[in-house]
Order: sequence, then structure tokens, then C-alpha cells
Amino acid sequence: MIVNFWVTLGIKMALVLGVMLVGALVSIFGELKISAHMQSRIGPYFAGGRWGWAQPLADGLKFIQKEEIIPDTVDVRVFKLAPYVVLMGTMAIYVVIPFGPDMVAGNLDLGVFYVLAISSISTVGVLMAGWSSGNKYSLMGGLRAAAQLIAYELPLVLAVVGVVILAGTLSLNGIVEAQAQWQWFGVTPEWLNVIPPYLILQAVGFAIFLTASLAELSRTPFDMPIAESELVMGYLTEYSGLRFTMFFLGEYAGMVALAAIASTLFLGGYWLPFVSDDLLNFIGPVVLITKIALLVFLFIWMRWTFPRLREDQLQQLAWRILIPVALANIVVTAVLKVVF
Amino acid sequence: MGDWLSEVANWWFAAVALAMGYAAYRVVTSANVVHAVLALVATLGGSAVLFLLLGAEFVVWTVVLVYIGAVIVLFLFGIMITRAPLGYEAELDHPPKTKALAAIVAGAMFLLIGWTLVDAFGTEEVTASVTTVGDIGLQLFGRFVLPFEVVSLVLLAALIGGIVLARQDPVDIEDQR
Amino acid sequence: MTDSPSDTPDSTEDVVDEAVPEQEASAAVAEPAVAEESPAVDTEEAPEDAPAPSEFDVLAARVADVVGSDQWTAEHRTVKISVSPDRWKEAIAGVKALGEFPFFSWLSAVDWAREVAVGDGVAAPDDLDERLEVMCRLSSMKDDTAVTIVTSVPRSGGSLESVATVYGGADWHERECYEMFGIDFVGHPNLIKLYLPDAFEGHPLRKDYPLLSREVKPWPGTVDVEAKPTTENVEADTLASDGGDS
Amino acid sequence: MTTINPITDVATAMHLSEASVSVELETPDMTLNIGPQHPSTHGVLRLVAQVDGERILSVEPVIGYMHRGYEKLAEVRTYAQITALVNRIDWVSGFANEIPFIVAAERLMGVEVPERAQYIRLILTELARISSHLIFTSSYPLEIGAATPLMHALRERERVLELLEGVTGGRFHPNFNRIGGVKPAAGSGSQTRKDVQDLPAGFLAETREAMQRVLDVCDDLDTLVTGNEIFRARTVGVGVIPLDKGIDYGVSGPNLRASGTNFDLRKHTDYLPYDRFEFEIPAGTNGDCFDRYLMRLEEIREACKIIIQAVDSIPSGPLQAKVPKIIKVPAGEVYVRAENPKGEMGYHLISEGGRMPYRLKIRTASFSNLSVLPWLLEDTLVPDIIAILGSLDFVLGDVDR
Repeated sequence: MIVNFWVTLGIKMALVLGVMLVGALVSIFGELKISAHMQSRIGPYFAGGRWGWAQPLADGLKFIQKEEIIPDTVDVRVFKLAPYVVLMGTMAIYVVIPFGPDMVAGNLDLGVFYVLAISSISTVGVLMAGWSSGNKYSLMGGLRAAAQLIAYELPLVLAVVGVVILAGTLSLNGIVEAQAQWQWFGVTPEWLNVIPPYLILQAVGFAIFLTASLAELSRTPFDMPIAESELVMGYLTEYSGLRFTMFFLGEYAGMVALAAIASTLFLGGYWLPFVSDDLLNFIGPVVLITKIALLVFLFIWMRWTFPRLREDQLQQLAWRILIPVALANIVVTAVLKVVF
Repeated sequence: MGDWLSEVANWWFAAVALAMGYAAYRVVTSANVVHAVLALVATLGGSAVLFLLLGAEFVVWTVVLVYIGAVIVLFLFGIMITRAPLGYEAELDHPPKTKALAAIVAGAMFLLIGWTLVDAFGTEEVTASVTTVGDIGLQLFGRFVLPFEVVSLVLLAALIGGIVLARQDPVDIEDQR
Repeated sequence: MTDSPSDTPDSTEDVVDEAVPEQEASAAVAEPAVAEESPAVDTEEAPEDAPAPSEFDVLAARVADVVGSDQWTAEHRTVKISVSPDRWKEAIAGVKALGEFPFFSWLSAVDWAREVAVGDGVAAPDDLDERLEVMCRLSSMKDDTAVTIVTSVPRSGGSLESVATVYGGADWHERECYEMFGIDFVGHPNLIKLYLPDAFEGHPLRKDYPLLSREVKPWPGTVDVEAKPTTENVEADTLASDGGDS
Repeated sequence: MTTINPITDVATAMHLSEASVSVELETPDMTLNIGPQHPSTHGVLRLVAQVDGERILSVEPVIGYMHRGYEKLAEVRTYAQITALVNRIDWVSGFANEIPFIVAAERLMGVEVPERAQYIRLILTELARISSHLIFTSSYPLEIGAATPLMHALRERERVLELLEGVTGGRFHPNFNRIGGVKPAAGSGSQTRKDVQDLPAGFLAETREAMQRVLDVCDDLDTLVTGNEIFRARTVGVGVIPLDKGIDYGVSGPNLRASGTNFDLRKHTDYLPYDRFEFEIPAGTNGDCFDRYLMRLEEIREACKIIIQAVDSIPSGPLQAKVPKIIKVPAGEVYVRAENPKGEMGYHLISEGGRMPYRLKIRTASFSNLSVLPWLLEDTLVPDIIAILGSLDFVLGDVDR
């Protein structure tokens, strides 16, 4: 029994790690190719033989081989620890992403809450990286990242509350099931739920969640923490080699993770109408990955289209627009929930 | 004692408690303010793990979200934006007399809490029952609704007070725009 | 066109005509048209029905009057007025106040020296008055006219009053002038070197400042036709050949 | 006179008490060194900024990392050699740098340039302007964070550079002007032959087509950048140069016109026959970063108009006026200024009759445009440094000479 537990744990950990790495690599490749085509370029072409599919792997190998430079002025212990903290915060999200009714590493009652809590750990890592680099650009990048993460943690949480009110559970599996069994005025014709119900009912929440995710991920138009034209590379400036790769992977893994959470919360996750639970365990991952891919494409599209906001404009957006709208969304959702 | 040792969870508890103790010690002895805060993160993380061992999942993630995700980040943010020297600060160290006083106070606190716990429970075994969020919600908004609302009012007052203190003269703000 | 500047205002007529030799072609007369006929130029305070060239002439005379100097020439549609160093700032402020020439173009200097370390010297070194000639150009924003205010300071470290308070743009120009010619601008807010390293010695744009690389490796410096620099060809002519390829 | 308004007094007292609170909370000033190696300083500009958090208290630009001493070098070079030198001043519009120098020498010599040569000069100058402005309009969004417009605009700039290369042989440093005209193409016969055909075959048609594509990419930029909410949020009202301040600092070119003037030397002077073509001088209203961006985008369109007209009406004739084999410029002094893509560029040429100038003062646009920076950056935010810096469109070679 106890052996069984450890074996299962090991397999689950390996799977989580594998999913994260593959997700990150594929989204890196997606970014390379999509951005290239948006800019009328071809993008990577040679690595791997076809379409340059092995480019992210080649990049990874290159990074691993590179010398790690640790400047004299850094606070070495904190500097070395920071990438792990960031990556850990991102990795832990993957534990609760449900790929099918039973395909989840850990089905927590508090799934949503867990995601929000654990993802905030990355902020500490970013601050550690910014401070320990002993570089003013890094410090400013770290501060910007922290200010932005603090500001956008709130709308992110508040946007989720609407979904939680509707679903009546914090479990991610529970939320998917709640969407599958959503009743329109007391009846559940499955064909009505072809469009995920929360996409309609929580459209405002979805928009806020996506915006806040972009800010959490520090992606354009909210990429001030690493704004290369202002702060060189922000808190990443002094990192090189493997540790830089970790930040890099963490960024893309985080993008996939938040896209997965958004798909689960708002797009029905692994669920597909007219398909039994048993079958969903097989095609669920495909469904979820398709939805993730759509959202990741959206993130990439935005990045290559929009310029970057200014830090104060970002804060104004968060505090003056997103948070009040999210609060109003909660009130409206709660009232409607009680009324119907 | 043998019973105690046979339980795996107790080993975990001991390990985490020891680590927490060391981290807490580093919080007060580190002369580098950021290191101190990071040690505090470790301490709080340890307490989260302890709650996890007790099966209080909600408390765990609340500790992580509120303390590590918000309070510590604000701590670090504040430290870095006001003074962020790399390296060590002499002013963080105190003369031996103060240190002794602090040790006495801390020891007294430890004894007081420990004695209270022992006095209250003794050798009685407390069964850890899994509390769900639903239970907590029902308790909060049922039995404890009045304290809950009072606390929220206090927090609101604190919030407004904080804003008033930190606020700059509106004229200044206009000028800066 | 190539004659040396005349000192009398009377001769400006022909000079103005000559100033734009290429545009005798029919269509290229827009600018002179503005200056000559110009019923439209009512902003000028002295619109006269007098013959064409006198407009600029009158303006030039007025500028000279404002500046309070009778040493002026007008050629290439530029009024060049000499003032004494102590009236330098006043003159520039005066022209600015006039309003016809609001645009601060540049401020720089020329080193008039009998002996030059590099390049061609003056045509007649014997009757040259050695000096540093500081000039400040203020131009019109409506047409091609401009005023150049000129003053002279001794080559042995002259000083002038700074005009950085009159024209903000003069700040950097004066710093450049200071490091390149060694002219001290009194009252400048931040008179430090602009381009050169702090430890740099000498004033490179002075005529007696040698081009060090040229000392080591003589012009034209093309590697493929000359031997590698040795002690023998250091002495070589600094101007062995020139292109003349036009 | 001495009456104290009680309300003001209370307000002051409150302000003081609050000030004493905020003193403790204040962020200490930090010196932030931006550059000389920094992704967005266009070369080697260094800004020493005193910052309080994200707010900038003062900025001191440090230049000279690219100082090549062209004014001194010009004193030891013949006029033909200087032409090769000066097109390296502002290298993104190399051809345009040659024009005022050549015209200055020609004016002192009294040489009249054949019309065809003038037209070729004009076309190439405008091509250089388009190439320079395309760099700006594409790299400016990049500095604000949008990477995609760069690729689209640079693609068309490449065509413009190909045109320049086709005529002159050089993409960046043409060295194509000769005193008295332009350089005849290799193999096109004697330079004095009347009907020498210098432009490459098909140049005129290709130019028309390229101009059309440049106009198209301008429309693309309009949709991609000009209408973008975030781009506007970053640039509108940021880095405002009032007209009088701009004139005071000698700011010129699109930077000054954005503040609301139509001061354009192409209209006001006669260094090239611009008066034969119809074109507008776009002028802004606010003098902010957005207007400066818009000016350049509009100027690309106007330049296209000029080029198309010039290509349609280019006369035939000789390329080169008769000049002596060895150029000696008669003694004299002249200042010729031209409307370069960056603003007013001028050469004050003092000749003593030799083969080399006695003194060549080079007035570059970027130098004066940049000198307004300390004033402009005071009390802005760190991200605004980049937005403002980029909007001034300077080239360090043009600043340092």
C-alpha cells in the first residue's frame, strides 16, 4: 500500500514535469513560428529537419552548455535560489489541472484557491531575482513585477469568484462538471451546452481573467518588468545559462498553466458534450489542449500586436477598471444565482 | 515514546519544526534585512506544512496566499523600494543588553504558550478532523457572522487610515501629472 | 561670388543677387520672389515699395542698428555683424528680441592662426590678425535669411559671456566651443567637456593642434600602395596625393 | 499684503505634517546609468538619470562616445574626400548629408549645377528621407514594445535602399555627389557628354512602384500603430515641446514642426529645386511624442509625392557642370543649410582658396534636437525616457560628428 503510494506519486510527478516541459517547449516553438508569420518572416526553419520543430530543444541545449556568469556584486545564495522559486510556483499549478474526470495529479477540494495561492509564490522568486542581482535595472524590474503582480492578483481572484459562485465548488473538477451539467432555467439539454455556459455567463469575468493573466505572466502589453527597451531585461538581466533557461521555461510554462486554468474555469476544461466520462478520460486531454492552444495563441497574438503600457497606466487599469468591474461582476452573479 | 516514533507524520513534524526553528532563528539574527525576510518566508512555509500535516487544507493555502503571497511580497517590496543595500547593515544588530532582553521576552512567551497548551490539553489526543471549506464558510457566516462583520469593519478602517497616511497632497499629485 | 566680403553695406545689392547662382533658371526663383516682391511678407515691420533687393538690405541695416555695430556685411543672404566681446550677449539678446531671426542655429568659432599644424593655412598669413573668431548664427524661420554675430577673442585664452540663458540651445554649443577652442564662457551653468574625455588636454580644433595619427602614419594612409609605417616615411609629405576625381 | 489667509495656512500646516510623514517613507534617490550600451539608446548615448522610484528628477546626457572629429578631419581633406566623410554623419540618411556640403562648395565656386543632376540629387535625398523615416516609424513602436511594425516597414525600406544602391552603388554611404553635379555611372561615357544616361535602366518605373509600396506600408503603419490605443496612451501628451522652447533650443525638422510650425527648409530655401513640386508641410499641434511620430509618417507620404513628381518630370541633360580637374574653392565664407530627415543640417564653409577648407563647421540636427533632452525629461517617468528619446529620432553619429 505504502509502496503503491510512492510509485503513484513518482509517476504523477514525472507526468506533471513532462506535461509542463512539453507544454513550455511547444509554446516556445509556437511563439517563434507565429510571431515570424505575423511579421512576414519564416522563423526557425532548419533545426529538426522540418519547420524547425526542434528549435526550442536546440535553444535549450545551447543554454545548458553556456557558461553561467555570476557577477561579483550579486547576493549569490539568493541569486541562485530565485529561479527555482519561480519555477516551483509555476510547476505546482500543473498538479491540479484536470485533463479528464480522473486524469488529474491531485484533485483538491480547494483547487482554485490552491492555484491562486501557489502562483503567488513566483512573485517572491521574482523579487529575489531582482534584488539579488545587484543591478539597478534588475531591481526596478523586480519592483515593477511585484507591483504588477500585487495589483493583478486581486482582479484574478475576483474574476474567479464569479465562477465559484455559479459552480458552488472550489474544485477544478467540480467546476468542469458544474459546467457540463449546467441547467438553463431548470433543464439540461446537452446541445445547449455546446458553447461552454460560463463563457457566456461569465464573459466579463473571462475578459478580466485573461487580462490579469497577461499581467501575471508579464507578457505584452504588460511586460514592463522585462521591458527590454527600458530595463534591458529587467530582473533577468544578470541571469545566464541554465538559470536563465529556468526563468524562460517558467514564463512559458506559466502561460500554458494559466491558459489551462482559464480553459478549465471558463471554457469547460476537458469536457465535451455528448461524450461519456469514460471516453472523456481519453479524449479529455485533447479537448483541453485544444482550448489551451487557442488561448496561448491569443496570448502570442497580443504580444506581437500591442505595444507596452506604462507602469502607472497598468496600475490605473487594475485599480480603476478591472477591480471595480470584477466586484460588480461578483454582485451581479450572486444576485442572479439567488434569483434563478 | 515508541508510539510517537512509529508514526511517520511525527517524523515529518519534527523535521519541519526543526527547520522552522532554524529559519526563525535566522530571521532575528540575520544582519541582512532581505535575508531575514526570506527566512521569514521559510518559517511561514514551515507553518503551512504543519497545517498540511494536520489536514487543515484551507488554512494552508490561506497562509500561503495571504502571508507569503501578499504580506511578504509587500515587505520585500517596501524594503527594496526604500533601501535595498546588498550586503549587511550594522544597524540591524543590537547591543547584547537588548539581545538578552529580547531572549528573555521570547523565552517567556514560549513558556507561556507552551504551558497554556499543556494545561489545556495535557496528554489528551486531539483527533484531526478534516474541515472543508464549506464547513468553514457555514461557521463564518452562521455562528461567527457578527465577529466577522466587526473584523471587516476594523479592516476597512485600517485601510482608510493607511490611505490617509500615505496619501500625498492632491495639489502635489496634480502637479506631477 | 568668390570675392572677399565687402565692408560696406552699399555693395550688398549685387551680393544678394549673386547669392543664389544656380537658380537663374526660370522656375527656381521662389525664394528671391519672397524676399524681393513680397507684398505678402507683412510681418516685416518695414515693408517698402522700394526696389527688390533693398528689403533684405533694410532688414540688415535694422539688425545692425539693433546690435549697435557698424561693421557688417551681407552676402549669401546672411548679415554678418561684428561686435566687441563685451557686447556679445547683448547683441544676441537684441537680435532675439527683434523677432525676425528667432531660430538658434549654432554657435562656434574659427581659429585664425598664421601657423597651422595640419591642413591649409590662410592665404595671406603676414597680414593676418591672429584671433579666435566666435560666431553665433540666428536664422529666420520664414525664409533663407540669417544673422551671424561675430566677435573676436585673443587666442591666448579669451572669455565671453555665456548666452545659454538667452538661448537654451547655446548650452551644448558653448561647451563644444569651450573644449575645442579653449574659450571660457562666463556664466555658463555647466561648463565641462562635452565630447572629449575629462583628462583630454589641448583644444583639438585649434590650428596648432596636430592630428596625432597623421604624425604616425602620413596621409593618404592607404595600406596597399605604401609600405608599412616605418621611421623613414614618417617624414613623408602629409599630402602626397589627392583625388581630384570630380 | 501681509494678511495671512487662514485656509491657506491650515492647508500649509497640513501639507507640512504630511510632508514629515512622507519623508520617512520616501524612496532615496538613485542614480541610474542608461547607456552607453543599452538596447534603446540608438548607439552610444549615456544618460545619467537621478530617479526616485520610477520618477526622474534630472537627466544629464553624456555624449561623445562616437566623436570622430569630422570638423578637424575636414581641414586635412580635399573637397572630394570630404564628401565621403560627411555621409557618415547621419548614416541612416547618408545621401542627404552630402547635399548641403556640396552646395556650399558650389556656391563659393559659383558653379551652376545642371538641372538633371539637381533632380537626381533631389530624388535621392527624398529616398534617403523615406529610408530614415521608415526606420523611425518602425523602430519607435519597437521601443514602446510593439515588434511587428518594424518588420513590415523595414521590408519596404529595403526596396528604397535598393533604389539608392542601384543609382549610387551604396546603400548607406553613397558618396555620389561631385562638385558641379553627380557622379556619372561607370561605362556611361564621358561626363561632359550632353545626353549621358546615368540612372540605371528601369529606375524611374521601379521608383514609382516602390513609392506605391511605401505608401501602402504607411497605411499599414496607420492601422498597426497610429490607431493603437496603447500606443496613443504611451505617446499622447508625453514629452511635449512647446514651440517657443523648441525654437529656443534650436530644435528643427519634424520635431519642431510637431509643435505647430511649418518651418521647413525645403520650402524656405533653395538648395534643391523643391519649389517645382507640390507637397504639403505637415504640422502638428501638441508637440508631443505622438505628433512627432505622425509628422514623420506624413512626411514619408509627402516625400513619395515629391519623388513621383520628380520622376515624372526629370529633364534630360548633362550630369556635371564644368569644373577644374583639381578643385580649389575660392576664398570666402558661406553657410548652407538643408532640411535633412532629422532637421536642419548645415555646413559653414570657410575657404582660404586652397584644396582643403580652412574651417568646416558642421551643424547637425540631432545635436540641437538632443540638447533639449535635460529640460524635456525632467519630472517624467522611466518608461517615458524611452518614449521621448525615441520620438526625437536622433542618430548618435549625427550628434557626435
